[in-house]
Amino acid sequence: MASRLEELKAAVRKALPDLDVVIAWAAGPNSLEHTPLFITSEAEIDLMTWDPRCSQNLAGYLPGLRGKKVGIVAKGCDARSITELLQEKLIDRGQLTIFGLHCQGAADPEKIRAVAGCGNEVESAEIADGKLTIVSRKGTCAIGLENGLLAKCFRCTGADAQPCDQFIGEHGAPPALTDAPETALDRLEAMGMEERFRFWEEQMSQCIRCYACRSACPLCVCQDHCAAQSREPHWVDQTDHPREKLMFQAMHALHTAGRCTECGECERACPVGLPIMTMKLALNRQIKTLFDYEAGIDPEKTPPLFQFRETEEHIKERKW
Amino acid sequence: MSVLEGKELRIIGFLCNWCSYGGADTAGVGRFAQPTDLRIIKLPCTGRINPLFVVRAFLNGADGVLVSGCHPRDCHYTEGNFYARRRLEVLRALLPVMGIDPARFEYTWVSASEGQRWRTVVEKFTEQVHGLGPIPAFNSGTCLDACLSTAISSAPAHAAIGETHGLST
Amino acid sequence: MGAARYMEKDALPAWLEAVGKSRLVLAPRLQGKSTAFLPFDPSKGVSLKGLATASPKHALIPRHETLMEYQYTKTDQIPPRTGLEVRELIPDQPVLVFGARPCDARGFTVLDRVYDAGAKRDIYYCARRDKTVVATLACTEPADTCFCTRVGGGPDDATGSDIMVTELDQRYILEAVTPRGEAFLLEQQLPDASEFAAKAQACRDAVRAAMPEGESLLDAPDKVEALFNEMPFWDEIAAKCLSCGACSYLCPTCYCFNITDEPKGNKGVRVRSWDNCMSFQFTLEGSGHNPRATKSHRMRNRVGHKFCYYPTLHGGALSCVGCGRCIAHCPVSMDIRSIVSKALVYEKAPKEHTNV
Amino acid sequence: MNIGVFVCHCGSNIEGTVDTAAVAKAAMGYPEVVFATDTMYACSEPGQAGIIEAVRNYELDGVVVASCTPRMHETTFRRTLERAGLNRYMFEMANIREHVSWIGKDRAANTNKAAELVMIAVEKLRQNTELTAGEFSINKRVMIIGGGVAGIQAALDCADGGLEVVLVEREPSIGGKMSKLDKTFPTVDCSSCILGPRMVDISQNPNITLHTLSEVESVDGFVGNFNVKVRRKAAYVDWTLCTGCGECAAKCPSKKTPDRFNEFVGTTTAINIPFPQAIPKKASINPAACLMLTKGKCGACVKVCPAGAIQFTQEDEIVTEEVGAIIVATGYDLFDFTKYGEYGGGRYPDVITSMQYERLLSASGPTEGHIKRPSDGKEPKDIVFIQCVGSRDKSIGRPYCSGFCCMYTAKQTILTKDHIPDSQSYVFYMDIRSPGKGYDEFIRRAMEEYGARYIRGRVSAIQPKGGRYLIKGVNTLMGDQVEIEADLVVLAVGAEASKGAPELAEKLRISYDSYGFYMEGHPKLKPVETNTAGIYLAGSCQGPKDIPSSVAQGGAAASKVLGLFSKDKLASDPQISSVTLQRCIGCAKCQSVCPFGAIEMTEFRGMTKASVIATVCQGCGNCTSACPQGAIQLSHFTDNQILAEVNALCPY
Repeated sequence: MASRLEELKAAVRKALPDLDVVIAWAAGPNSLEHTPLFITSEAEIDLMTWDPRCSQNLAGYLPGLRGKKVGIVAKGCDARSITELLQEKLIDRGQLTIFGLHCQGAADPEKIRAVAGCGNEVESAEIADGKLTIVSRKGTCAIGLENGLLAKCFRCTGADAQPCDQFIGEHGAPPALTDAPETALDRLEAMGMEERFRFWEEQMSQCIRCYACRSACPLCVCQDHCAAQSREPHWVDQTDHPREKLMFQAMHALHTAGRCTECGECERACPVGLPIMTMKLALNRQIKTLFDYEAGIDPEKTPPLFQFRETEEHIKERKW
Repeated sequence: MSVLEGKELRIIGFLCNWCSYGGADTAGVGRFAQPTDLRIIKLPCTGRINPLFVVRAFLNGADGVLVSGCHPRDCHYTEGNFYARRRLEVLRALLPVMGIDPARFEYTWVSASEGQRWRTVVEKFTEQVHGLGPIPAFNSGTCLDACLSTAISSAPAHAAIGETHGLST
Repeated sequence: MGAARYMEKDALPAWLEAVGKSRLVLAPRLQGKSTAFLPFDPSKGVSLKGLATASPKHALIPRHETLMEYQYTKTDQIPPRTGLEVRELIPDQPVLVFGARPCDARGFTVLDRVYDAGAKRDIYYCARRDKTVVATLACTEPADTCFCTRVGGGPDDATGSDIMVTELDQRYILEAVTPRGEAFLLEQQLPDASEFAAKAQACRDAVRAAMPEGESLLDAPDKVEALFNEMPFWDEIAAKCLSCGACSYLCPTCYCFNITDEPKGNKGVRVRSWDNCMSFQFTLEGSGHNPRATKSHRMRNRVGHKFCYYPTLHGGALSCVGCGRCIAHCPVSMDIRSIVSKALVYEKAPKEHTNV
Repeated sequence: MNIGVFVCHCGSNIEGTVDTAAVAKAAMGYPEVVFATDTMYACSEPGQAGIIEAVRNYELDGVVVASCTPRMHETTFRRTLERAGLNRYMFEMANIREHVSWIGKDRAANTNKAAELVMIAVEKLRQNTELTAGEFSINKRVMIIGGGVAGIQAALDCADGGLEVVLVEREPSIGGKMSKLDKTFPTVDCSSCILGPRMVDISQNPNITLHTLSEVESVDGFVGNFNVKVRRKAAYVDWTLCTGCGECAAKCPSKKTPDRFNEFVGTTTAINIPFPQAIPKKASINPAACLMLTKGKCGACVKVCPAGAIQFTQEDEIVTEEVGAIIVATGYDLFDFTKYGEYGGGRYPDVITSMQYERLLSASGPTEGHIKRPSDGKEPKDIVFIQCVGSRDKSIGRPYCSGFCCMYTAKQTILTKDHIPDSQSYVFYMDIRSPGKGYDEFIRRAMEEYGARYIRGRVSAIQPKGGRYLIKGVNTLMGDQVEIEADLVVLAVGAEASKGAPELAEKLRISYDSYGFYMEGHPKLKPVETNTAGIYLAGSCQGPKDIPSSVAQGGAAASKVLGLFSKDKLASDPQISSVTLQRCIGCAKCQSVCPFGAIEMTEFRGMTKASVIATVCQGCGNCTSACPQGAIQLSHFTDNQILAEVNALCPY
C-alpha cells in the first residue's frame, strides 16, 4: 500500500505542472471514510492517501470542471463512470489525465462499525491475504472481506481503472468475494406487491429530501437544474409525502437507466441510509437482458435508451 | 367527478394522435361497445410518453395505465414508437420493484384502421385491471408531519375575498 | 433547578406510553440505518445511544406544514361570481420531545430568536413551541465529531431544555429547567429525586471536565466577515462540496424554508417546507438571475450565516451548536470546524493548506 | 383565463347516451370556466355563432368544445375562434362521441366519463399559449407514384395546371391494368383507344418527367419539401438511344420467355417492348431470360440494334427527386385463385383468370383477338364464368366486394358472343352488384340480348372430362344441383392490394388497412387525402375501383395538389418544441433522439445549448421525453400540461 501511495504521489507530482487540478483522496474528519482532495499546488500532494477507505467515486466532479485540465485518481469502478461520461460527451478525454489504480476493495464504514466495533479513530486500514485489517485506538482487528467491503465490491467488473493514462502498481483481479450479502432487491423480490409498496412507503417516510443521492451521482448532470426542484416542469410537489419522494427515486432511476454504472454513490451519500440503489439495480438487470448492455464499459457505444433496433430480438410484445 | 364507485376503476390511456387515437375513433364509428373505465389522453406520438407520466399516474392512484401507438415501422414520425418501446420495456421492470403490479400496465400498437383490435385491447385490459382491483393507496400516517399536524384547530374560513368576474387569477 | 423526579431506566417505555396518551411523544428510534425522533411506538422502543442522525427540530419546524387551505368558489349564475376562501391551520398538538441532546435543545433557542422575536412572532412556530416540552438527556461520551464546547455549549448545557435528564446508574433523573418543564414534571406520577440532584450534577460536571480541549470558535464573526470578498478562499473550501442539503436538513439550527402553493383544481394548500442555502434554487430569482450562482457563494453563505451574520443579528450567539451532524453525515466529509479554524488563521498564513 | 365550454348533442349521436346538460353543469365547476352550455350542433352555423357570441359576451379567452373527434372538426372550431378574435390555439376538444357516446350504453357512466374528458381538456387549455404559425417555402413539383389510369389522369391534370410532374412506374410502360383490357364497360369501347392518347400526352408533355421500370427507394422530408430517392432498374438498353424499332425482339433467340404483360398467356422474347402502344416505347431485357446475362453468350440483339443501344453492363441507378407533394396511385393486383382447390388450384390449363381472358379477347393480345383455349388452341363453345373468386369470402381473408367483377364479367359474356356467335356463356354469381350509370341495364343486355345464362350459386367442383370440364354447382334460386360441361372456365378474380403496398406506405408514413389498402384522411370528407400532409391517394390503392372512379380520384388528387401549391409559402404548425436556455445543460440527448435532425447545438455565452430549427421540427415530442431536466418542451404538449391531465384524472 505505502509504496503504491508513493508511486502515485510521484506520478501526480510529475503531471501537476501541466494540470489545473488533480482530484485525489486525503484523510478527513471521518476516520472510516476518506475525503476528496483537490490538488492545485505541490504542497498538497503530501496530503494524498490511498487505502480501502478511499470509497468515494471522484468522477462526479469532472463535468463541473469541464474546460479545465483535470487529473483524477480512479479505482476500477470509478473509471466506469468516467467511461460513461466520455460516452455521453459530457467531458473531454483530451483534457483528462487518469491515474489508474488496482483496487482491492472499498471498506464499508457501516459494516466495520457493526462487525469490528472499532468505529472511531481508525489509524489504518489495509487489505492483505483476503483480510481487511483495521488498526484503531481500540486495537487491531482483521475482518473477512465479505464482512468489511461495500456491497458494490461484490458486483465488481474490474478492479483496474480502465481507461487510464498512468497505471500505478500491478494489474490484478477483483477481490475474491463469495456469498454476496442479501441486497434490498433480493429482500424485495421475496415480498408480495403490496408488501413492496409498503416497504417503499416506510423507507421514503425517512427521506429528508436533501438530494444527496442526486448530488453524489456522477451521472446526474442536470444538478442545479434537476427536474425534481423545478415548477416548470412540476414533476414533484414540495410536500414531505412519501409519494413525492418515491416519485423522485423513480425519476432518478429512469433518468439514469442504461447509464448507471452501479458505483453506489447514491446509497453511500444518503445520510439516512436508504436502499435507493435497488431500483437502479433492477433496471440494469432488465437492460442487460433486453439490450445485452452494460453502462461504462465501451466509450464508443450509445446508451440503449438513446437508440433502437427495428426488430428487438429480446423484447416479447404482448399479442392481444 | 371521479370513477363511478364500485363500477369502474381508474384507467388512463396514453394514445398517439396518428394511429391509436384514430383506431379508437374507428372503433367508435363502428359502434364497438367498450367498458367505460378508460380515459384517453391524446399525445402526438408514443415518443412523447415519458415513462414518468405512467409512474406519476400510478402514484396518484391510477389502477391501470395503457399506452398505445402506431405499429413498428408505421410511426408517423418514423422512429417515435421505437424509442417508446425501449423506454416502456424498461419501465415494465421498474413498476414491480416499486410494488406496482406490472399487470396494471400494458403497451401495444393499434393502427387507425384497427377499430376491432382496439375494442379487444380495451376489453381485455379493463378486465385484467378489474382482476387486480384498486391499487394500494398510501397511508397518510406514514408522513411524519401528518402526525405533527393532527388535531388541527381550524380557524373559521375567512369571508370570500376578491369578488371578480371570472377566475382571472 | 426546580422539581426533580426519577424513574428506573427500564420503566421509561411504560412512562412514555403513558405520556403518549395526552401528548405526542417524539423520541429517538432506530429506523433502518438511521436514528430519528419519531412518534413513540411501544413496539419499537427508543434508542438513546449516542446522537440521533437527524435533530428533533421538526418538532417545531416540520419538514413541511400546511399553512392554509384555499378554495375558489363560484356562484351558479352565468357568468358566476367567484371568490376565494382561505382556512388557516394552527397546530395545537401538545408534544414531548424526549432524549434530545444538549446541542439539540440549544438549537431550539437559535430558532426562537428567529421565529419568536418579540414583535415578529410566527404563529405556527409559536403555537408549537408553547405546547412542546423538551426533555434533554445529558451527554456522557463525546463522538469524534462533537464540538459543542467550542461554540458555547456543553454535554450538560441546559439552554433550550425544559427538563434535564441525567443518567445515574440504573436511573434517569429528571430535573425541571423551565416553568413549562416544572409544570409538566409535576403532572407526572414519578417519585421525587431531590436527594439525587447533587449526584446528577456531579456526574454532569465530570463529563464536562473530560471533554477534549479545542480552540473556541466564539470569536469567528469578525474573521469570517473579513473573508466575505475572498472568493479564492471559498472556492477552495467548496471545491469538494456536492451542493446537497444533508448538512442543513440534519442541522438543529438551520431554519430556512420555502413556501409554495400546491393547487388541485379549484382547491389548494399553501405549504411551508424546509429549504437549504446549499441549493441553487434557494436564491434563484424570477428573472433567472442568481446572486449565489456557484457552490462557493453558497458555502460562504452557510458558514457566514452560522458564524457571522446570525451572531451579528442576535447578540453574538452563533447559529451552530456543535452537534457535528453535518460532519458525520456529509457525503464528502466536509468539516465545518476546520473551515472556521482555517478562516481564523487565514490572514496569518494565506497559503497554508489544511485539508477540509 | 376565462374558459367557455360547449357540449354538443350532435343531434342524438351524443345526447342519446350522454346527459350533455349535466356535463355542461359539471364543467361550470372546473377551474377558470365561466361559461358552459350544451348545444345542438356545435359545428353548425348557429352552433359556431353561439360560440362567437359567448366569446364576446363573457370575454372568453379559451374555448373547449366537447363533441366528435378532433380529427373531424378541430380545424373547423379553430377557425371559429379566429372569427371570434381569439388565437386559434386557445382551443381544446373533448371527444365525447367516438370515445364515449358511440361505445357505451350506460348513460350515467357515459355522462361521468364525458365530464372527465371535458375536465382534462380544461386543465390542458389552462396552460395553452397563443401560438402563431411560421411560414416555409415549398417546392412546387409533384411526384405521382403509379402510371395506371388514375396516375395518368393526375399527372396530366397537374401538368396542365403548370406543375412539374415526376411520374414513377414500376413496369417498363405506363398504362397499368387498363392497358391490358380489351374493352370497357358499360360502353364496350376499346380500352387502348381511350387510354392510348392519354399515354401519348404523358410522353409528350414537357412538364412531365417519366421514370418507368422504377421504384421508390426512400422518402424523407415533409409537406412542401419531400426528398424522394427513386431506383431506376437496369433495362440493359440505353433508352436515350433506343428508337423502339423492335428489331431486337424479332431476332432474340429466347422465345420462350414468360409474358408478364399478357398475364403469361403465351410467351415473349427476353428483350421486348411489352405492347405496341407502350409508353415509353423502349425495349428492355428480362435478365432472368436473357442468354447473354445468364450464360454470357448470345448478343443477337447487339448485332441487330441499329442504334447500338444494348448495354449488358447497365446497372440500377438511384435518382433523387425533390418534390412538394406526392400522389400515390399504385393500383391493385389480382387475387391468386390457386388458393381454391375446387377450381383446380391452377392445375387445369383451361381454367383461366378474367384478366387472361381479356388478353385472349384483345386484338393486340397473344391470339390476335381470337379466343383459343390455352390447352389446345381450339375455339371454346361453352364458357363458364365464376364470380367472386377471392371476393366476399371470409374463409380466404377477402371479406370485401371487389366492386367491378360483376360488370366486367357481363362485358366478357357480351364480347364472347361477338367473337363466337354460336357460343354459350354461363355465369355463376352470388349477387349482382351493378350500381352506377347504365350498369344494371348493361347486365340486363348481357342476359337478354346476348343470352348469357346467369346461375345464382357457387361452384363446388371443376373436373376434367374428356378434354372438356364438368362444372358442378348449386342453383340457389331453384334449390337444385347444376352440372355444366364447358370448354373454358373464366374466374372473375377479385382485387387485392398491390404487391409491396405496405412497404411503400411505411416509406411514405401513411397508414393502411389490414388488406394493405391505404387509409384515406376521412372516409367521407377526405377521400383522397391521407393523414400525412402533402401525400394524396388516387385510384385502387385506396380500395377497388372501376375506371371512372379512378379517373375521378386522379383528378381530385391533382386538384388538391394544385390547391396546396396555389400558395407560395405554407404555414408551419407552431406546436413544436422550444428550449429554455437557463435550464438546458447542453447534454445533446434531445439531438440524439430527434428523428428529423431538427435540433442543433449552439454556443450561448460560451455555453453549449440546444436549439430547435422551427421549420424542420415536426412536433413529435421525442426530445421532450429524452430531456432529463425538462429544458426542451413541446408546446401544447408540455410536461406540465400532460401532468395536469394526469393529476386531474388521478387526484389522489
